[in-house]
Amino acid sequence: MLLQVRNLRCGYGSLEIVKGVSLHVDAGEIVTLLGANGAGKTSLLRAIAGLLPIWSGDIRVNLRSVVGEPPWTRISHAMMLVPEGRQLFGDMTVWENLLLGGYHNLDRKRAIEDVYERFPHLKGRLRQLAGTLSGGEQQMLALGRALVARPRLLLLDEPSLGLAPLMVREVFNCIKRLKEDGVTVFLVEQNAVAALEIADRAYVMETGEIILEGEAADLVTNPEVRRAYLGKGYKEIWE
Amino acid sequence: MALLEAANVRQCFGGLVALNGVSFQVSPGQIKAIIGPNGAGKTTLFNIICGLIKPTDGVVRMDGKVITGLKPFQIAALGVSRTFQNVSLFPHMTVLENVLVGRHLHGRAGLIGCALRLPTQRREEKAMVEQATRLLEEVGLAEKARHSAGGLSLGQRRLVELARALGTEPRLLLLDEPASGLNTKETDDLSRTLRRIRDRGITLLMVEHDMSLVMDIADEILVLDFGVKIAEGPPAQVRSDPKVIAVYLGEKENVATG
Amino acid sequence: MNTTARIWPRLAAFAAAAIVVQLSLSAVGKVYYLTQLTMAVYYSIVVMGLSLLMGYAGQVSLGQGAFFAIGGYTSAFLTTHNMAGYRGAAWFDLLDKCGVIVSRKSLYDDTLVLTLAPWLAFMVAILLTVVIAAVIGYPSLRLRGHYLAMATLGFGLIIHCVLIGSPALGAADGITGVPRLSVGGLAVSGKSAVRVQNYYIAWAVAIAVLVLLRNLVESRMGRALRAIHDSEAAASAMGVNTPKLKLEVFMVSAALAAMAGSLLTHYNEGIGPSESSAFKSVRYLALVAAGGVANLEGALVVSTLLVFLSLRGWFGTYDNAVFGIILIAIVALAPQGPFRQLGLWMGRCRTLYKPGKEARSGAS
Amino acid sequence: MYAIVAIGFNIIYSATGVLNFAQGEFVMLGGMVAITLASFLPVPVAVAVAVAIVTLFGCGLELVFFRRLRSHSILHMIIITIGLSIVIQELALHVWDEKVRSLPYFTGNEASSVKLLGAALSPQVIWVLGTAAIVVVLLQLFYKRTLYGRAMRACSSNLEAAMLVGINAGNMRTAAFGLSAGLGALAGCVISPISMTHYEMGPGLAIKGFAAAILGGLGNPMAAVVGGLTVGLIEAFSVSVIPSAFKDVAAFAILLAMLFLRPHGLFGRPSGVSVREV
Amino acid sequence: MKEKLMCGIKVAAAACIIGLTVLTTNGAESRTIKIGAIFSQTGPASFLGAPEAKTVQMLADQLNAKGGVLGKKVEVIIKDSGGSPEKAVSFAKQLIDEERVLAIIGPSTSGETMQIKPLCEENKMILVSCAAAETIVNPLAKYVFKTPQKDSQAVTWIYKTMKDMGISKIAVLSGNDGFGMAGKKQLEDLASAHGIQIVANEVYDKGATDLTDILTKVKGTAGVQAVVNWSIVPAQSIIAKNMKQIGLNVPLFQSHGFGNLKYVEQAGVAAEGILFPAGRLLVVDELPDNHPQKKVLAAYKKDYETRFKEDVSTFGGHAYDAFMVVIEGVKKARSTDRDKVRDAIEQLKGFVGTAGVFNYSPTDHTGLGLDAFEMLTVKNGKFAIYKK
Repeated sequence: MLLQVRNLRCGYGSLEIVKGVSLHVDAGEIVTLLGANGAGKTSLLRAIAGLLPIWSGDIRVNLRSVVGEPPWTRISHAMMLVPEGRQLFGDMTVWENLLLGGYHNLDRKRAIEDVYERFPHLKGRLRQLAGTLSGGEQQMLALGRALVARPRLLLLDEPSLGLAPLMVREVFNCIKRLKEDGVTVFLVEQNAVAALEIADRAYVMETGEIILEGEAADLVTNPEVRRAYLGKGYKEIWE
Repeated sequence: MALLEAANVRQCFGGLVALNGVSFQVSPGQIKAIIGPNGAGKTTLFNIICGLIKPTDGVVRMDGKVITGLKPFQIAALGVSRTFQNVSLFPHMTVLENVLVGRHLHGRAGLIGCALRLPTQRREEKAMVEQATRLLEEVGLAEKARHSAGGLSLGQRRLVELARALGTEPRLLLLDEPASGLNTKETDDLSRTLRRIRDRGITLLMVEHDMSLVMDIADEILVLDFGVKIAEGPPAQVRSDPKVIAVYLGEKENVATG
Repeated sequence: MNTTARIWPRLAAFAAAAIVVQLSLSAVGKVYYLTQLTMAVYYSIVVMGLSLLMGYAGQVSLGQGAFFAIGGYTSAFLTTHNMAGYRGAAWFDLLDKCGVIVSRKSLYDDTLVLTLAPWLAFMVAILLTVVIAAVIGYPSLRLRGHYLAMATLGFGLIIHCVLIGSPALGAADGITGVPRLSVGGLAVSGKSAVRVQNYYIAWAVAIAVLVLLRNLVESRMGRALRAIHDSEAAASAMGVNTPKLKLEVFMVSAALAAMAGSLLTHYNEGIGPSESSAFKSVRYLALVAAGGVANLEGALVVSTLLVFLSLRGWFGTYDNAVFGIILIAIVALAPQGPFRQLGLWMGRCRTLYKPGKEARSGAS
Repeated sequence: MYAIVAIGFNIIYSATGVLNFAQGEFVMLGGMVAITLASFLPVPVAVAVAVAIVTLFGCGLELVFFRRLRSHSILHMIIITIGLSIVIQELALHVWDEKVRSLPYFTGNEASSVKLLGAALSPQVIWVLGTAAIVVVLLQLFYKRTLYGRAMRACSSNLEAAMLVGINAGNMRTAAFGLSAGLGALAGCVISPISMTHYEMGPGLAIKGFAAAILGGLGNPMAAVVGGLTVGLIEAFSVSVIPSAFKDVAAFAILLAMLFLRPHGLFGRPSGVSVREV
Repeated sequence: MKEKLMCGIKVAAAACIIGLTVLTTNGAESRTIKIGAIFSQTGPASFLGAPEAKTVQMLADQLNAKGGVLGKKVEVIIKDSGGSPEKAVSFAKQLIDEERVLAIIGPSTSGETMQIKPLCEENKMILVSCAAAETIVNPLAKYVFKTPQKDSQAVTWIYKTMKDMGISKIAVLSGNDGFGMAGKKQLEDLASAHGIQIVANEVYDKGATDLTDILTKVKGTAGVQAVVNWSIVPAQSIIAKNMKQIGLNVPLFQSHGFGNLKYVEQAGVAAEGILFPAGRLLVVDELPDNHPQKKVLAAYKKDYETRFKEDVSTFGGHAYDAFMVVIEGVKKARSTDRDKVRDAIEQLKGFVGTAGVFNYSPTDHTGLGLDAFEMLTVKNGKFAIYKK
């Protein structure tokens, strides 16, 4: 088990957002976490990455608890989060963004070369400021920056957000390739169909709790998934 | 005549186009819902309507009067009130005080009158407290009036925010994802409450993800994707629109072929 | 909201405390402590004003000392500037006819001094300060955080430079020989004969200010103010005219500073440019912080005490350092303010002993 | 001279979002420590050691007062840096005393002057200008060419993302304080022969440095230098227009005007400064 | 109920602290003579107040070691005003009402002195100020004296020297503090009487660190034969340096505030040739042995420098004079009755202080004549008496 979350509770102020979530990700898997807006997915990811202090529960990476450790130590557990909305260093160049991705990777030159290979698109824009890239390019760069650190576990928060359909496809293809390269992916998505298409397993979250989990292939047809997205009585509406 | 009218509203943040020429109308007395995937520009649209941001291009009219460029409090005075996606209560104040802030527009007492507690101010204050209490009763939170707003559950916060927005006696109420984070029962209650509000003659414009709620109570639905209006019409018409289904549930075919 | 019931016990407590302090000091023959207490109470009015601005409206000002000085200097200038030379000028005659010109003999020789009546000067002082506050506040309050602090600090320094550089205002020496301010049978004056009377005048003014501010905070306007502090966007969406309200509160706090400045100038019979120094403004900030940022009573109590001790020379050459340390200590140890922090600790202790009861946090 | 102080503001502000009201105190401390050391060390060594000591002091300050804070609200930051400013001043008063001190001139003496483009300049002025220039160039190199410098920029650009790629934001913050303190100390040393060192010199320098930083636009060392020079020039120029007693008023008036009209500086881009933004 | 409790706690806390102050303040003892002192030990005027406070403390110790005066020990209560007038007022009231001191020495600055002048006059409290401004003793207040030389006398000295040097057109520079402004006024008032023409007149910030701009302006003014600078530290040294740097090579006159060797050190070689009027404390070694002040000055200098390990300054000297004037008054009156002491001080004649020989009279509460000054110059980094 590469990532294990047990009974995690956290929130903002006195407001509890994540209410006792347990889940796990095994090495080599793509696991996706689905859920409607406000279900607490992003909060959960932020807690795992150490950006949000947790109230109780346990987070283990490679069986070692990382609770209480500051966010910048996560990379020493070979874990990397690509946050929602890309969060690039907008006033720095593409190359500098990649370089900083490998802040702790002494072999960063090679790693950056590998990223060029993966996203040939970026190579032509090394001197450009990251903030001036298009949405799709930014997502590529965000992924690339994370990969320079050579993580074994990659957390992705809504990588398809705000992307044109063509770009969404490219991003998901890329995630599939990552799996082939041995990177474990924990994917939070609202684009359920696309996510389930590439995932091995999936969890469905609603109002801070996991309400459903299982093999991705099973969940595609599970009416509960749609319910979580579209509210009760989806049937009358959509079919 | 339309109560609210947006004409060709465009909004760019840096190089990013959040809204690209959106036009629509809201008729008096209807419940209109705006749906669309994350990042479609729904909240941006709300922020433009209530004056928090000024659109790059286009105008919004209330009763035919252009309101783009007005300050939020001026727009509020014209009868537009709103709730926020992330519930923006005043956490350091009590529930009652939160609703009382909603009554702000309908008070007259100025700084000096307040400081001196003039009789008119006291009468006004008493009336305001009564009205606020009534609003809280309406949303079923009267017994929490003296609790700190920071300590409520999400559902209760949404209700307080609703009561606060109603306190301004709006003609148009903007609701930003009122059901997000609510459980099924709470959502049911909400839908009843919203209908009641509509029946009182208040026009509702809401952004919502919960399709069942939307389909249930909306008179008209506007679908946004990438800042562009892709469909508009009554629920029955929208739900059968293939473009809407594709956008909302994901581009299945594309991924499969990719 | 039954605000009346909440205000009166506090008032009674303050009034009672004031009386108890006076009686006990008189009883032990240390009545002269009242002099510094009176001064301290006046200063606490500035602090309450700043507490309103900082704690309730969430705006920082490092220009309170300047407002204090503008108020004090205006009073001092108008009540000491000899207008005998203007006799015959139309405006002077008009003022004279209105009965607002007073005459007195100079302190050292027999020259006749004609000045504006102190009460009118007092009014003018407050009015002028409010106007200046409006002019400076209008652009300043669009800024936030550090920028607002720097802007008000810059304004304070300008006033300081102007006061020090203006010979008409006594330059570095300030203005002396300010007469007493008398209204009805009461006079604001530092003479030892009227010490007790003045002690109560100061408390009366301070408590009145406290009542007014309390009323304000717990009214329509006060709620709007606190709403701005929590979320400016939401307050605005509820129809609160945020820029106007912030400006008004800025003006109120300036007016209070000016009032205190004017009264203290009459009490001390003079004023010097050090009142407008940046350090004075910082000291007010420290006192607000020490009182608990949004805590008017705390501000009154703490500032009265600390200023009293400072004026007694208790801190010796460490006077400034004490206020610096207070600033640091408050932020580091009790960012909610000492009273609230104390309340939290007490609450925690209570839960330790009575595990069944849940502690209410942040109550005070 | 204001330029170096302005740069100091920039470093801490961009790395931590804190405007350090105690920036001027670093300058004062640098001068004071160097003067004390100069009594038994050669001047260059004394300056070097002083800069090192103040750098450590800056780091220590961050570790002790900022690292552990529970609240990082702007109000609290303002309060605590003002508090530090006062306490450091008072400390300096009690450690040294109220006397005005100065370092000897690095080259030449009090009366020597160098003709430059028709204007007579003290050789120390050349030192100051030279130091400022070198500091700016080195800083640019540091920021633009080294990994550590880039990491510092990353922190100011997007703190959360910086933490996610593994940059220890806490250490960056400490380093920023140290760097800014060290630069302040260096400034304090080079200007000491000209304008002397006094325990109360900090706040005045700080606010003028801030004016310079604002003039240039916060977050840009190059602009800070231009801002610093501009403030100095305007001050000098103002003497011929208004009574020189009000020279400082001119500087502060510029500060206010800038804040009111263009808070993002002459060269900066508008960003989270004014209220009208969502 | 809870509110009431909190209020009760606050009130109790307030009462406790006030009670504490009451307890910790000692009751008055009649066996000692209490003298109050208000000095600006910290703050912008600390360069005045700090040596003053040290001096007074030292003198009191010395006096008590010798058995005091009239058989009573002297107790000095020193308050640090930080240069703030309102604190000076507060302290003066304390010293008058509570401590019931015999006399108040200080304050250091004229601004503070002016604030408490009426207070002392009304309460019949002897005030011996260490500040220089003329307004302290003019208009004359019955109970208010001062020890520093008058600005007008210093100015007279400067103008006289100028006349001897054949200078008639000068530039006047002054700092924007009380000292600078007072000097500026005297310079302006007395100029015409001495046939001097002020062709440039500038005021600068007292904390200024670079005065090149102003001096450039002066240099551009036609016919300037000398510069008079009236300010306190650090501008005094800066002006000397800047003048040399921009090549403004006319004589520089400074005020009597230049009275500390430190300032010379700071100006370095630029200080050479500066002219300024001052008391003889600074040139005590040059004085002939038979000079009346020699003994007093040498003793004070030696005592101060051995005890505090720092150079003596004229400011400390003012406090020396103020303290000794009060003690002399007590000795002469053979009483600690305040009015008698006041009368005695007013009649004090031929008292040798650091600033000169004091001769007070009912019309002169400064007590010093023109002879209190000596024109000094800087020679080889040391003060020396200027000889034509």
